[in-house]
Amino acid sequence: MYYATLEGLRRFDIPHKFEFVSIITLYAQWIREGRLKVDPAWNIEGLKFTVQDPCKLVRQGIGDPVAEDLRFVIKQVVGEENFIDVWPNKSNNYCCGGGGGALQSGFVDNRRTYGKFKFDQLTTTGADVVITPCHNCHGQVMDICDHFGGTFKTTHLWNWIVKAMV
Amino acid sequence: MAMSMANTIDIASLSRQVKGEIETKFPEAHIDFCLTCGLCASGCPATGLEGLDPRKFLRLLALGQDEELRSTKWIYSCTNCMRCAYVCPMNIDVGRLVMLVRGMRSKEERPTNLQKSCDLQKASNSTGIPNSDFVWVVGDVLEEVREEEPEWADLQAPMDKQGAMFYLNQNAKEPTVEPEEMVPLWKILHKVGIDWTYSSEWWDGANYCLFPGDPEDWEYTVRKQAETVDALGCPTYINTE
Amino acid sequence: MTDINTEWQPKIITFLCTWCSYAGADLAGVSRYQYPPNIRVIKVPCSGRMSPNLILNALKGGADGVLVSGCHPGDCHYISGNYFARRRFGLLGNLLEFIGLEKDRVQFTWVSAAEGEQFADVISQVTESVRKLGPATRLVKNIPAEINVERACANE
Amino acid sequence: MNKIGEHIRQRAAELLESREIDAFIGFRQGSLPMTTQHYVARSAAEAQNLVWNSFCVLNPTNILPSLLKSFEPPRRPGDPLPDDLPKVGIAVTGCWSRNLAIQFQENQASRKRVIAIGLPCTGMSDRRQILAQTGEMVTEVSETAEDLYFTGGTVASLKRTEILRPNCASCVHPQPVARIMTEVIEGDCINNDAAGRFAEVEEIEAKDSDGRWDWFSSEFSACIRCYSCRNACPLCYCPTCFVDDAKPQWVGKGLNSSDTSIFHILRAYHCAGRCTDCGSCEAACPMGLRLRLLTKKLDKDVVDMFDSEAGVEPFKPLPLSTYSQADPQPFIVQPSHSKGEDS
Amino acid sequence: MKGSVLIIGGSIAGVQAALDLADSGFYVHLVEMTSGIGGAMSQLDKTFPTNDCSACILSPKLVECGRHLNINLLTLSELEEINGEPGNFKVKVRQHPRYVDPTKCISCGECAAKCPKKVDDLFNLDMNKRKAIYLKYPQTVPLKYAIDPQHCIWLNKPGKCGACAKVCPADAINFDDTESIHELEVGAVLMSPGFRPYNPEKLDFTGYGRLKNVVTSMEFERLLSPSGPCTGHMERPSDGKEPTRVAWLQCVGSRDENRSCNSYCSSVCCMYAIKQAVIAKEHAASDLAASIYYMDMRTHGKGFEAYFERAKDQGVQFRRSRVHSITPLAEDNLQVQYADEEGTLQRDEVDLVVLSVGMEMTTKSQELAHLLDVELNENNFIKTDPFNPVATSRPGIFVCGAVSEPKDIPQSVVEASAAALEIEKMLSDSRWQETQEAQFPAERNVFAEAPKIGVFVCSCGINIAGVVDVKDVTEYSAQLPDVVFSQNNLFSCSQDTIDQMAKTIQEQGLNRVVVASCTPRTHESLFQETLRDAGLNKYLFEMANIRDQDSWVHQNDPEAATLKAKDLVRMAVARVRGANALPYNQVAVTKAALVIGGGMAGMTSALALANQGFPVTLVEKADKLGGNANRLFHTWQGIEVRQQLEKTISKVFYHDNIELKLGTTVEKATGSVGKFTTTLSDGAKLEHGTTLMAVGGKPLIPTGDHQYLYGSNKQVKTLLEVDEMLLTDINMGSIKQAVFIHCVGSRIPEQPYCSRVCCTHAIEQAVHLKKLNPEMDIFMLYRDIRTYGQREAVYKEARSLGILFIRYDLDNLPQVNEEDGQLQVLVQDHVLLRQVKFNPDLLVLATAVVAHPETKDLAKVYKCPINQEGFLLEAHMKLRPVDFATDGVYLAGLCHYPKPLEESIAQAQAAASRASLILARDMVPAESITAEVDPRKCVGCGMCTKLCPYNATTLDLDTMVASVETSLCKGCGACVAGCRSDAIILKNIANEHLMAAVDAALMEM
Repeated sequence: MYYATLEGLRRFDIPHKFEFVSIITLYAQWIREGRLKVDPAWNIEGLKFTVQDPCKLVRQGIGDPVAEDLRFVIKQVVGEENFIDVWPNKSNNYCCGGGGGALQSGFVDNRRTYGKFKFDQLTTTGADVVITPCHNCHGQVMDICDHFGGTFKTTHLWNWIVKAMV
Repeated sequence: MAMSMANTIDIASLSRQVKGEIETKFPEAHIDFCLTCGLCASGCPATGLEGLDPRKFLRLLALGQDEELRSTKWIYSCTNCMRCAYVCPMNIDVGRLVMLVRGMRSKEERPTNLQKSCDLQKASNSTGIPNSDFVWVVGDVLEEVREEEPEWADLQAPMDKQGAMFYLNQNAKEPTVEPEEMVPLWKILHKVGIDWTYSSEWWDGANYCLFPGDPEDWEYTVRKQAETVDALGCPTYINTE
Repeated sequence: MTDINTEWQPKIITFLCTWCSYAGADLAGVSRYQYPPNIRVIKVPCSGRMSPNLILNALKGGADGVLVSGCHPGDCHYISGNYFARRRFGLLGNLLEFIGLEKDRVQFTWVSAAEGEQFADVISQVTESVRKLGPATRLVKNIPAEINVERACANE
Repeated sequence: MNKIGEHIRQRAAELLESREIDAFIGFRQGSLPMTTQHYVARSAAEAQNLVWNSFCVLNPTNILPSLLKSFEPPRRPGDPLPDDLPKVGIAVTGCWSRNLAIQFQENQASRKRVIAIGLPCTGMSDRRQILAQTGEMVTEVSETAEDLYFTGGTVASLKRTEILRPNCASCVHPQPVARIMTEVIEGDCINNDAAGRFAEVEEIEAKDSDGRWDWFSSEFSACIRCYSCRNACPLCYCPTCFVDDAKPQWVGKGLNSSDTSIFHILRAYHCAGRCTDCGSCEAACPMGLRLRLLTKKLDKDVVDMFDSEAGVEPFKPLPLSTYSQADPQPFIVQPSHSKGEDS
Repeated sequence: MKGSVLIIGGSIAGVQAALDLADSGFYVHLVEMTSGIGGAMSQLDKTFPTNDCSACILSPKLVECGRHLNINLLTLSELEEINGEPGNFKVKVRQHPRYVDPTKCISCGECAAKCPKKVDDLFNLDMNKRKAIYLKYPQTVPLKYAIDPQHCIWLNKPGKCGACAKVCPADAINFDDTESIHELEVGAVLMSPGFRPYNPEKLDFTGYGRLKNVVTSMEFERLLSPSGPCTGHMERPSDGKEPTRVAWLQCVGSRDENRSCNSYCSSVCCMYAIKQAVIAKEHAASDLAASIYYMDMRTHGKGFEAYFERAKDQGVQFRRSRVHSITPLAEDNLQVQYADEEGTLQRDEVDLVVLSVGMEMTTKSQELAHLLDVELNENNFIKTDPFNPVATSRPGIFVCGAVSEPKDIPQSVVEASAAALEIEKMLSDSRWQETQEAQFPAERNVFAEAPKIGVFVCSCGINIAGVVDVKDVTEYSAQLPDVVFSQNNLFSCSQDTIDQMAKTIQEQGLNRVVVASCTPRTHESLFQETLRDAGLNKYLFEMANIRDQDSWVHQNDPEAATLKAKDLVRMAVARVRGANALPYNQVAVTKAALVIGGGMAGMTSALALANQGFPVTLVEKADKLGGNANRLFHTWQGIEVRQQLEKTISKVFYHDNIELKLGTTVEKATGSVGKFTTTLSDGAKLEHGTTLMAVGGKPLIPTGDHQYLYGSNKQVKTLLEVDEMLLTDINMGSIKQAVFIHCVGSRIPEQPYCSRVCCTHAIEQAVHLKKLNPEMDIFMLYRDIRTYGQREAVYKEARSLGILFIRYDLDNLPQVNEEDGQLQVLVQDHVLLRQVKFNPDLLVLATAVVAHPETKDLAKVYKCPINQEGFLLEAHMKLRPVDFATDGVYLAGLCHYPKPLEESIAQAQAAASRASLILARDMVPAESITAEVDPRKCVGCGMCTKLCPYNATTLDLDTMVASVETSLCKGCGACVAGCRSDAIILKNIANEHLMAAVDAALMEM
């Protein structure tokens, strides 16, 4: 989890030599640099995608720049016209409802009530696929989709990159 | 808003111990700065869950409602998403206050699985599979891909490769329950052609110890990760999706 | 394009206060808002200056319409002039209606210095409503002969 | 009625006798039956000439300002008035007392110099209406609280309520304004239904524009410009009336209908918020014009728009000398876009 | 020492200061960055709390400023360099090229009509387009076009375009215009550059910049404004639909240390939001749902609380809650989500969201401060001193308006006059040294002459001639009775035509003049000066407006326009025929002032005038000076009051020009501006030219529901009583628990206004107590915290020290009881909705400030109005905050409205400045067009005295004749219209003049 490491290193002043980055930043960088070539041509059916901004990565982590990177990558991979953004979004996006240990804590009803915000927000976009570049979000979004009878598919980003790689 | 006589707060008999403890641990808590404007509550999806909202949580602290704070379920309704702090005009870090209050409970009083995830991670990783299993699963999956997909015959999933340019952590969920989900990222990394490695120790990037409320546990796991990456000599640590 | 030789054109005596309405009329000009050419503006310091006699005098003289415009209530350059004016106008207007003067012969409005378009709009409205009434006869002292004829025709 | 007359004579005599006042304004019997005249009693003896009956229709306050002035000594400009000028007594009913209030407010009479005796009023009788029923030959009239009895007419008696003057029939303030009365004679007053007070006006209002114009132009076409209405009005005290003004000349002097109309409009307008509907103008009009309808219309609007009635609250500012930020303004032309979709 | 002043910034404050200074003997260089003056006020639609049209009240001031002989307006200019010292600064001002010659431009707009380059209109906040050649806004001063060099095609590619130059009828376009450097010597510098509205683009959660129907309050002003991008039709940006549900979000960019980093309160947003809500409701065709989302409603100014209450009655919804995010819904609508006071999430759907953005210092102003070497405070505003609120850290450099702290228009205007005063004080030796006065020849007496009227018909290039047949009009006018001369001019206002006109008047022996051209509002004074140059009285003049009100509005109907022009000329001729020469009225000034009230305000005024050499009598009813300040401990900044007070008292005491009369009151007064005679209680009769009222106010004694055991329990004190304890060093440190109750006697039906000072005072006091003893528990029971402006810092400090704030409302007042001598206070906590119980050993009541009952009597003496609450009522709440409608009488301090010390001081300085305008002259000009009573026609009814807002009409009850005090009359004519006897005429606007115009209009040709 991006924030936990980032903030942990900072808060506890843990000595380290490495640079800590998110894979999302790298995806975007590699695509921009031409090192990772992707083509949305595979999406002939025009599958619609939307996205979840993980709190720990975006709001608490890198902020809007990584959210922009995330969207950049998705648009490159699925086709610009096939991306529908949520609102609120990026740094101001809703939490999926599974964060902060909620997915582990066991208060399922509360977690799902909370998750209804996310579910409604995602459903409003009408997207077929929700990209959740975070395991926690992934788990929660799948659960609320299932619980509230959603029809969208919840996936990581990498699957679609691989699909689009040329 | 009728005045309820039932639970009168008698200022004379307040200890405000919880608040004091928090302020000692977190001098920039600034609980008193709260304008009670409710901006936090307006943006918090947990508002209303168990009848509470961030503003009320702060008020419990300010008005020394320690007993209630020690027992409230609300600290587990908060997902620490920080939409409150994102806009709080007084920069109050409500999420961190929640974590500190979580930490005031004994481990037994905490949600079992939450504490367990951390305990496991402190031992190695959050699902508790042995490190050797992880190494084996990676190798096994890699081999399978190489065999079944000829175009990926030279796919790599390096382990403990000293001096690799990039270190990649791995969420414990995949090697435990859906190992094939590791493959896409390997393929991407391969395609880009970077020099990367996993570690066979402290490889789990989940960091569940942030949540039960014991900062020392969180510190321990992050420190272990940092030591591992530095030991491998990787200049860049990639946090996975 | 109006043909002034054939079509009857109402003449509307328009009293504007200096500070708001006259400025609003100027702004209509600056902004090139077009309106009918039937008003004849007389600048007065304040709508509070408007004696009812002056309105009656204009009617007697044959004005087809009279319009008085001042600052919006509260905006008076002289603090309270338009408030007094409003009381006078309310009573006079009703009285004139009571004695059978056509309702739209005498009209009142407020136009601020910032309301150029509104001025043009009000003038268009007032002109149209007066035009509908036809030439003034009631209270007019010397009704031109051709208007008497017109009136007679209109009554047939 | 007789009791009140007796009371007036007695009080006037006492006041004159004691030199508290130098004159008392009231009525004496007119030369014709069912008429009275203004009368100024200057001694206790003269006070015995005062009468009080249902035909005291000319507002006595009309002569008050000039009478008060007549006691002022000639002065050079700038000299102050003496403090101890003679006082004048006057007996007033409801409407007259309200005129008095206006005169006080407009400085036409000094409160210090007026001893006002408030009278109860059961309404004055309309001589024209009576004659229409009795014929012209009546030689004598007597009255009780309910009825009038005639000698020489074709009808022997009439109910008071059936022959009230229209202003009295619609009067809702017959009581004198207590706050400005020196003393009040108690007694029964006419009790009209307030709901119908503006019925005469409403009847005209109900007509369309052409109908109203037909009414107005025919009613006032009979005017002979004698100015009796103006002269009878206790509120007309301008040194130069606008009709006599030459620079500027507001209205022509001749019998032009436009000039006549404007005279009547302006005369009525000058009474706006001041007229107490005493009916003197109509009583004085030789042509029997229903002059009151114009002033009554203004009364109605003043009540509706400014919640004000002439003289009822004697110290409240006159409606045209004050304003409220919330005064109604439905007559204001609005630019079309701000009036909503349907206009 | 120089007698001139540099003012930087043409905001309303800058304009007011320029007028004050120029009118009191100093030459002013007014430097404005843009192409026209007027500042932010010119962008406003209406102003609170009077709902005055902003343009209507601002324009006359701007025109006056633009035409003032002693104001040098430097537009498109910036300060470049400053050297020297107070009294003798040398400054360089860089003036950028306008590319339009202002002496030639007739602002006809032909250029802009033809200019092909469309540019975002900054004046309308880019919500519509203007052209590269533009007029800043229709009422701007100077009313001259300018070319935007960034966008002009020619300037960027010389040789291309040039359309404006081709069509300009006045040959005013000058592409070769260059910048110029003005090297000026000035005695003082005044900064008045105004503020910038906070830009909420960074606040992603508002959606501003991404959601079209989220606008800032300034944008909404323009949407409401009849001269704005949708000509006042109130259309929302996305689809032009008229919104029926509008939400206002308060504190955007204010009171926020997180995202905007503006920790201060912007002071004006609560009021302007209410105003916008009210105006929007008025604008709307159907019922408009207006909701305001706020945390504390800050309606702390005069008339504000009543405005707030009225808005509630009119259906404006006030939701005490803050909206976290705005999200889009279908059809461009928006959803605002908020937690209500109970903590339940609510969602409202609206059509438009207005962000009530705060005020900020501009980067330019920061650079300016740097250049001038004046210090900024922690909020980046110009740092000032509470005891001299218009002085900067650098001597000789002064400041006024929102650049030193967010503030509303009246406060900015007060400061403008206050700053003018400080400069007048400093430069008083150089008064009238650098100013000019217009010189005219002696006037010809035309009284006995038969009218000889000259008519000048202007073509205005093609502006008039393009539509109206000016030749025909000129020929026609020659035939009008008494017209002896008529002429057509290309540009009547060009210098050569003006010169020639003066010559013609003399050669032809004209004694009346009509100019048929544009509007008298901009050109009358120019032509009137021409008459004076030709030896004619300027009132023998009329204009026929055949451009703005004819050719420009009947462009497609030349025949009708020509006919109308003839009518207008005929009307003007008829009107001028009866015009009389009028005296240029002046009033002789007794150069002495009376200041009533010896509190801080009165003393400040007295000293300010005395220091300029004017003799002052200071009358104080008590037997010592200082008033309420004697009881004050600290200013809100924590500065001790006593020291400063004693300094001021001793200055007053020993000042040669101040005669001090303690234990004295005013009995009666006669006279008017320039010469008052006042009788004092000691029998003395004073002659003075001006009167300043600064009689103060007093704290309310708590009673009834709001008594809270005051008077019966010794532990219950008022704020001032605690201040007094602190002043006398009574040990307060041993107090264990203190509770403060706010709004005691304020904002209640019986006393509906907010006392403005008590929140800040109470909190500052609590902070002091807390610092005395950090163990002390302090609780503030409040209704809305109103620490406006930078006072918000005190509120923050109090919270940071652990002082806890609990809100109550009128339905749930705190309950104060006594049990065995122990105080008990019960109140409901507004967040947890639980009852909280205190046992304080100190209960402090923040009581209202009320007017002295005697204020009413004093007001009667000088015929000044008071409001319902007994405070003196100024001439205009917005732009004349220290004047009365009656000239020569001014007010300052608490008798005007409750206010803190620094505002009292600023107001006192301002009142002194306004008084200086009179006292600096031997004669003051007065209106010429005045009312006059014909004593033969007057019946003495007194109607005129009730109608006159200036108390210019009086009735002599002995002669029963009214009269008009010419020096007070402003010529409005209210008395004329109200007089049934036609006994009052307005000179040159008498009934006969207006009737002549009416008759001429109706005359058949």
